[in-house]
Amino acid sequence: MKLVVAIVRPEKINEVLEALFKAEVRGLSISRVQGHGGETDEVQTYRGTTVKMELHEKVRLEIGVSDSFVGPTVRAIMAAAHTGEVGDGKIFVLPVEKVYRIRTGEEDTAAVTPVL
Amino acid sequence: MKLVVAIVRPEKINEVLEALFKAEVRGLSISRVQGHGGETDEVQTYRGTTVKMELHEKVRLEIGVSDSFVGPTVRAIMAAAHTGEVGDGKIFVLPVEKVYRIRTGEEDTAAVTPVL
Amino acid sequence: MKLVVAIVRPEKINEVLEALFKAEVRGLSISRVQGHGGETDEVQTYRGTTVKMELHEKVRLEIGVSDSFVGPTVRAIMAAAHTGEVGDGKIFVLPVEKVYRIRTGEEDTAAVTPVL
Amino acid sequence: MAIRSKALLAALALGSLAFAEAPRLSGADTAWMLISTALVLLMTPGLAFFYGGLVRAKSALNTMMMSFAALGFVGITWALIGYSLALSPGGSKFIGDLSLALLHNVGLENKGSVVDSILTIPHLLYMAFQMTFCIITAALISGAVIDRMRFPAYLLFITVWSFTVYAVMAKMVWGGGFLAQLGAWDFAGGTVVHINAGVAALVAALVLGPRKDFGRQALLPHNVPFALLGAALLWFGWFGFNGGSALAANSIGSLAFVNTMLAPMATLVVWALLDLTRTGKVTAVGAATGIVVGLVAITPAAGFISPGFAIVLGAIAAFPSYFVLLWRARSKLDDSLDVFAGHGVGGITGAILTGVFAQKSVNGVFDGLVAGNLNQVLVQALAAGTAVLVSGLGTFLLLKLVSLLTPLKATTKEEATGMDVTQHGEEAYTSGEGAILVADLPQTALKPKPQAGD
Amino acid sequence: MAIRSKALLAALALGSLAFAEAPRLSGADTAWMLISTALVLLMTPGLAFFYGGLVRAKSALNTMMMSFAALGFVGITWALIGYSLALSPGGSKFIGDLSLALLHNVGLENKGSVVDSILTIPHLLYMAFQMTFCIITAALISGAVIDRMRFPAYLLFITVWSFTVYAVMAKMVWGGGFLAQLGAWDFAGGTVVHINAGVAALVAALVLGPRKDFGRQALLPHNVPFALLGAALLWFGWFGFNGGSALAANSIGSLAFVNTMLAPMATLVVWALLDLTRTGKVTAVGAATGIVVGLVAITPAAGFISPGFAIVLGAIAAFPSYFVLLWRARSKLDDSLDVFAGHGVGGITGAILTGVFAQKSVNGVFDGLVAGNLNQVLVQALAAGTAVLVSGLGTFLLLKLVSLLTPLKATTKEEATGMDVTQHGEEAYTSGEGAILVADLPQTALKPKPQAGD
Amino acid sequence: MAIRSKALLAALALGSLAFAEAPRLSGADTAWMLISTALVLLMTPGLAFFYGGLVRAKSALNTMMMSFAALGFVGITWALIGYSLALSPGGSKFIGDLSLALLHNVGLENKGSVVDSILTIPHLLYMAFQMTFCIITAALISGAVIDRMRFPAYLLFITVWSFTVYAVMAKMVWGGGFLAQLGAWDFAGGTVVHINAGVAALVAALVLGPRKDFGRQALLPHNVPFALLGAALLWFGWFGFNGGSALAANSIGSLAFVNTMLAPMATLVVWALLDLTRTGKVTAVGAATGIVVGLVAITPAAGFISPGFAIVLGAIAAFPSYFVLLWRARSKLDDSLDVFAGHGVGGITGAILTGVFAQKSVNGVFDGLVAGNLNQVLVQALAAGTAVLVSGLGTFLLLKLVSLLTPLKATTKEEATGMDVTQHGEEAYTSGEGAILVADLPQTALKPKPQAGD
Ligand SMILES: Nc1ncnc2c1ncn2[C@@H]1O[C@H](COP(=O)(O)OP(=O)(O)O)[C@@H](O)[C@H]1O
Ligand SMILES: Nc1ncnc2c1ncn2[C@@H]1O[C@H](COP(=O)(O)OP(=O)(O)O)[C@@H](O)[C@H]1O
Ligand SMILES: Nc1ncnc2c1ncn2[C@@H]1O[C@H](COP(=O)(O)OP(=O)(O)O)[C@@H](O)[C@H]1O
Repeated sequence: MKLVVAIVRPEKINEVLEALFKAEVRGLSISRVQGHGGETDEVQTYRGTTVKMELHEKVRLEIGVSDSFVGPTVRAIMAAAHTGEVGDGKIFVLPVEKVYRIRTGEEDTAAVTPVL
Repeated sequence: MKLVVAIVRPEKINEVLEALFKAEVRGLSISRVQGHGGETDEVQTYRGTTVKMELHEKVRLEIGVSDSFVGPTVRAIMAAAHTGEVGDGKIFVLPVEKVYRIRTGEEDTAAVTPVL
Repeated sequence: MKLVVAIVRPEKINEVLEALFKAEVRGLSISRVQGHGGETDEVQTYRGTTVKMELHEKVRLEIGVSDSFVGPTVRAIMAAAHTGEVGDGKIFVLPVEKVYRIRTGEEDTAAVTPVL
Repeated sequence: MAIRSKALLAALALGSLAFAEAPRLSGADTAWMLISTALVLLMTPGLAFFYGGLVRAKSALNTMMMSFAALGFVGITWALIGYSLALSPGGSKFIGDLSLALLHNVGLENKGSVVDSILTIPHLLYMAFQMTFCIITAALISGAVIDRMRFPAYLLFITVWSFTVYAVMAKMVWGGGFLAQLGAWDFAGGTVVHINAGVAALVAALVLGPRKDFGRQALLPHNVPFALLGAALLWFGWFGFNGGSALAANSIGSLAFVNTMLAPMATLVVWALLDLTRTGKVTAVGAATGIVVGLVAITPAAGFISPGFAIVLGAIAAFPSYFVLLWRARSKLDDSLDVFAGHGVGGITGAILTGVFAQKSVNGVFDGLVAGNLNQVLVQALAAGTAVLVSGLGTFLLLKLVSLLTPLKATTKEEATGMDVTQHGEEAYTSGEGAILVADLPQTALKPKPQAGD
Repeated sequence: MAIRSKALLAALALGSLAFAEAPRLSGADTAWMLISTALVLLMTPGLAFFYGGLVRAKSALNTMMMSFAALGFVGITWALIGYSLALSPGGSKFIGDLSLALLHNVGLENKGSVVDSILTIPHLLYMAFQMTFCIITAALISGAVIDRMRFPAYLLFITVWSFTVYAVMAKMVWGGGFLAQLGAWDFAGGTVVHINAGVAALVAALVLGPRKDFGRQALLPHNVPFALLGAALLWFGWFGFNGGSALAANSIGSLAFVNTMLAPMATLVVWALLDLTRTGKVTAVGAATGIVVGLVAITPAAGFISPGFAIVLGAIAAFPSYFVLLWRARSKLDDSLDVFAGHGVGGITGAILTGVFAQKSVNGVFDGLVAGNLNQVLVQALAAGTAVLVSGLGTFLLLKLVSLLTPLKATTKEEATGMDVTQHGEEAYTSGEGAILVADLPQTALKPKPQAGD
Repeated sequence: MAIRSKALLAALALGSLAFAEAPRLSGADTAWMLISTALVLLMTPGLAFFYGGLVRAKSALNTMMMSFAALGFVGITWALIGYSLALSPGGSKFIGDLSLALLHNVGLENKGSVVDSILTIPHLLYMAFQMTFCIITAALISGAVIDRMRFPAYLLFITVWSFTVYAVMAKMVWGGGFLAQLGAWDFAGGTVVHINAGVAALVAALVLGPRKDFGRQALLPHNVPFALLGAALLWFGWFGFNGGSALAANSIGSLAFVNTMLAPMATLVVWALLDLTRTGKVTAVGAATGIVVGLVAITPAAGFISPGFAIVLGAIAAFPSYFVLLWRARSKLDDSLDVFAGHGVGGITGAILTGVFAQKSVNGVFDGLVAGNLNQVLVQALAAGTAVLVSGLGTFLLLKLVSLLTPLKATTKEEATGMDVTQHGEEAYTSGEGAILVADLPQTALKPKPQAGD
């Protein structure tokens, strides 16, 4: 079991979701994050106060998959989230020791195999 | 050391917290996420625009525990977050190499043992 | 490769960011979380309803680093996020199996080495 | 019978004789009543924000829509039939006739109304001014049923309620009906609007039963600034509500207006001090609530008592509502936004204190206890009691009736998901993530980009 | 020529003879027009919230600023030259002269205006009242171009548009110009304001082209309560817009005012029922939209038709806009906030129904179809058609002109980042995380704490 | 002495002789003053949103409550004693007597006020109108101390400030006192309200010292739309503030009203262009600020100068405030919401320009520099200087006094946690997660469900 954590552009999230669903990856959670990387910072001004915004809006995906799904998942994200401009984001693959489906108590692979 | 990551229903979060505290699990962080899984999507309409909402509000718990606490933690969440309806969520147990308590510099088990 | 996950005080985040940038750590993502630990809960009242707020505002950092950077990263956070009061937060170091940079497809160390 | 109407009263208060012959249209009074009508209409959106800010985000739109919908459904009903049943000169002591239905005989002259003897503005405008009262009264009730009442059932309920329960109350008090003849005074609607809405809310909360999370989870305000905005708009609109109830830009109108400033100010101060002594902190939700309670309490008395007594009345009025509100939150009663504690209790307090502080030397018409007329207090109490009965009974029967046609309450599953999504198919605040345009849209919509698929 | 002006009309409606000699200043009318002017001014911020709530958070400020900027740029332009070109007594049938430019001859007496024969308020106040109409008309257009039009280009566009396209339309209808002579009636701006803005919006949407995400992603309202607040403020302000268009606190003003309550109420009810039958759910965005459409439709008719017909007009007006709106969302036309469906279609519906429901017995001036005067319907339609042509053509040419001076549209990259950041250097909602004070601040700013470094 | 009062002036401006005998109550003037009073009252909630939107979310309620609290504490204080000390006909050149305390002798006739010679509305209404000025002046100060001043200390401070510093300023200028006798003119409160509040704010900021994060972290607006809403409500209310200061629905009232439209429009345009040239972007916060600065600057001049000069005045007024504001942000002075830059500087600019642009031909009473009367400029400057001294000194002493009774400033720990939680025990926006109902609630509250425990 693995946990795929990906940081992508907000404007790309819907395309990423479609790509994942096409790849049969249906279980996931996302959240808004702010990220810093190679992007150039924008300057903002509020009355006299000028600030450099060092963080940019991103969306974080968290996807628990069985090992065989890691490849397709990563490829789907890579393809859909790509623009080629600095700021496209990252994908991290983390090892997972155990997964439980709260509703059924199923474990591991069974826990992440979608209910049909 | 392990990191227990759980996705639960927002309306269950307070019950989950109580169950965890009862189980002596006092250190944790939560955040709002949106999840996709087996839930049926709702349709929403804004003026002429009709959309399928593929994501549902969930709450994500992140709990760093020493190995001996993994069991109780998972059981507590399982019990308190359960409704039996699709959408109850998942629990992931991840390996952790090191934990630090910023205030004291304590490491690992000591770092997650609550201050009394 | 490692993923450093840190929970810090919101009022400390800008100092933490500066410390990280000084330590050449430029790639990271942050998000707002609510945490529970040893902090004393505040009581709030809304009309007749009195509640104990068991969660406190925190900020979560997620930093993917090559092994050699784990030390500097942890030290930078420790120093900048420290107040000595209960509630300073935690740092977790998680193992990572693979990292990809979406823009270039670069992997692992290359993927987290900032573009210059 | 119109002789008891608040309007005539205001007129009498001027001790004017001009009213022997019919009054003439007045540009000044028309100007003031035009703006007053607009102000009272604005109160209903104000209420939407006052209520909407106090609920959870997932029910914010549902709560606001319960007020906005009243603007349409109750408003039109009033024009078609409600006004005639409530305020036509004819009919019985409890309900009007249909002589003014469909706005028949409601014209641009100051003729044909129940207050003709002192009307100096177009009859049509008087009808519109009264309409805004009916709308907000119905909307007030929603505070007790938000977050669980099915929206279609709610629409049916307030629509019928407006031309039955409300019409009866209005006729009895302002239409020269039973309570007017009894000698009860209600300047701008303490009985007709606030006791009426407060009791109806109490009954509705009991009939529907509590929300599934009530008493088990903390149901907290999602946006307190909205509640403050609502309170501000309510106050602003209330100047038309009370000041306009003189139906003229005259001294009584000015008195009512100024008392509408002073009383809630006093309530706000007392409320803040109660907060401070009880919890050590002055709360914003408390401030908003205190303002509204003070406004409710001064409503029946606005044009009848001196400014000094208005301050006293406002200060006193804080206590009963404050403590009923505390008790309610600890009780099993899910009057979710405390309509009863605020409007019911506040309205009763105001109605009775009107009988205490009224002075003929001020209002030109009747004395209260402070001027030695104990009897007036009893009459006021009797009127309040009658209102409680009529409103309570009427609302109960009506809700039962509606429940025969369509279920009143949403399922607990719908509650858990949130009323905005389940009742309105919308969310108050959306980010658009994971929202996929559905098929009946241009093809492009389905495949965001040619190459997006692989 | 002023004889056709809405104002005189209102006067005539009173059948007053007093107007043989010049009318005198009236305190009551002045009071009403002062507040009416304030109310109409408030509509533009109201529009900012109505529009701003319906867009994504990353363009909220840009959308709101498009309305707020009009308060400054269009307002000053109106005072300097727009008023004179639009409403000076002289000039041609299509455009005024410069006799009132720079507020020359615009004084505190009721003299020198195009409506002198019935003006009972200071000329200066009349100019200010008309100014608020020009401002909101320009701001209305923004709904079609938000989220992609470069802000400097927008400023240039509305500034010039206000003293060209708007001035011509105003002169033709209210300045005793071409359409007035034709016998077309527009009480408060169905043609000058709504058809004009709606068509200009349509053209602007076509000239700019759609947003890059349009039709591929769901672009959802980030704050529906703001849209409801906006609708409420618009309604509140509209009482001054229509009621004030009588220029007096008289019966016609009252009629216009009450019709401005009844029509949108009817539209709201019908809109809710359409929602209910189509999707099973009454939507909040729909309610807000319905209110505005009803207000648009009653505008040209407000002082001309009976309250009963106002309800009918409001009810009818829901249909065309409702369905054009549905069609538009499925089309390739990115009139982002449906200015055309709401104001263009609603305005045309209103203009024509004015010709249907008008009754001399009510307005004292002219009859419509219901009174057997079919011809009026044709005249109204002809006027609407003319407005469509003039506004469409003028707006098109002007946009082309502006595009020669500065690009109209932001880059897709800027769109993706969000217009608030790229056009205004601000975000609507900031948490301050990761915001570093920049160097030109006191040194302390750079090193938050001595020891923070290590 | 009342001869110098702004009200009489407005009257004189009409060149009316009627004032030989006492004026009669006027319905039209009453209608206008009723709505004007409501409008000015609405400004304080407007200020709450203008200020509240500009602070961080964790201090939003604290900031808003500082305005709302003034509605209660300052309002009641004014009725009890403030009005008498400020505007009773008797007393000295610097402070009134107690003849009108407790609203004694403040009745429904137009008698007993300092402006009797021209009062055409109930004295009680005049008192209420003046009350709203005192309330907002006190609330304005809060912008300098939000986010760190302990709430109880703030309550005590503004309550006493309102019947000391404010009362003295009002008496000197409007009560026929020192500055009035000097020949200084202040139509609607440039000196009494804005210079007064701006200087008091400056002193308060210095006495309290900066917030711990000031100059080290970016403290950004959490909700810019709220700031825009606040600016809009302030503008709307300001029409009553300036227009109502004529105390009548007459030509001077209309002049003041229209100038209150034109000046801020000009300031908004100039401010936007300054933004554009300096940063290449027109900011929304800048627009909101520019509007308010323009409103401040026109306040003392509103009824005295021609509309053309109002535009010029508004345009000029943008510069000093704009640059003081830039400087302040880089300084060590934590006048958190720039009350001094906006109201202090803007008020001084307006006061002096009043002496420049005033024309007897317009206001009927006095000439300024443009009419060759240089002396008036000096008098205005002298008055402004006096106001700076009185307000600065009085505020300083009062704050020191309060600090003896209770600490003024919250601890840095409380600041870090947020003032909403520490001062009010509330959060502006709550999701309810992790909020546990506490023990004094029904048992069910503690164990959400029987089986939840295990
Ligand atoms: N080392 C990292 N750990 C966690 N998140 C990162 C890391 N590096 C980048 N990110 C996230 O990815 C986003 C884009 O990364 P960036 O380096 O700016 O672009 P690119 O990946 O195209 O070089 C950042 O805004 C941040 O959210
Ligand atoms: N593979 C996964 N990785 C991450 N989160 C998941 C995954 N599967 C489900 N979730 C989260 O759990 C929630 C419920 O999962 P779902 O499959 O819908 O219900 P159930 O677990 O009852 O079958 C989802 O909304 C999502 O937030
Ligand atoms: N075991 C844990 N797992 C995840 N987050 C934790 C854990 N313990 C603490 N935290 C986070 O760290 C924050 C501070 O921890 P706390 O124990 O209160 O202070 P300290 O670390 O100084 O003892 C908490 O609010 C929570 O967000």
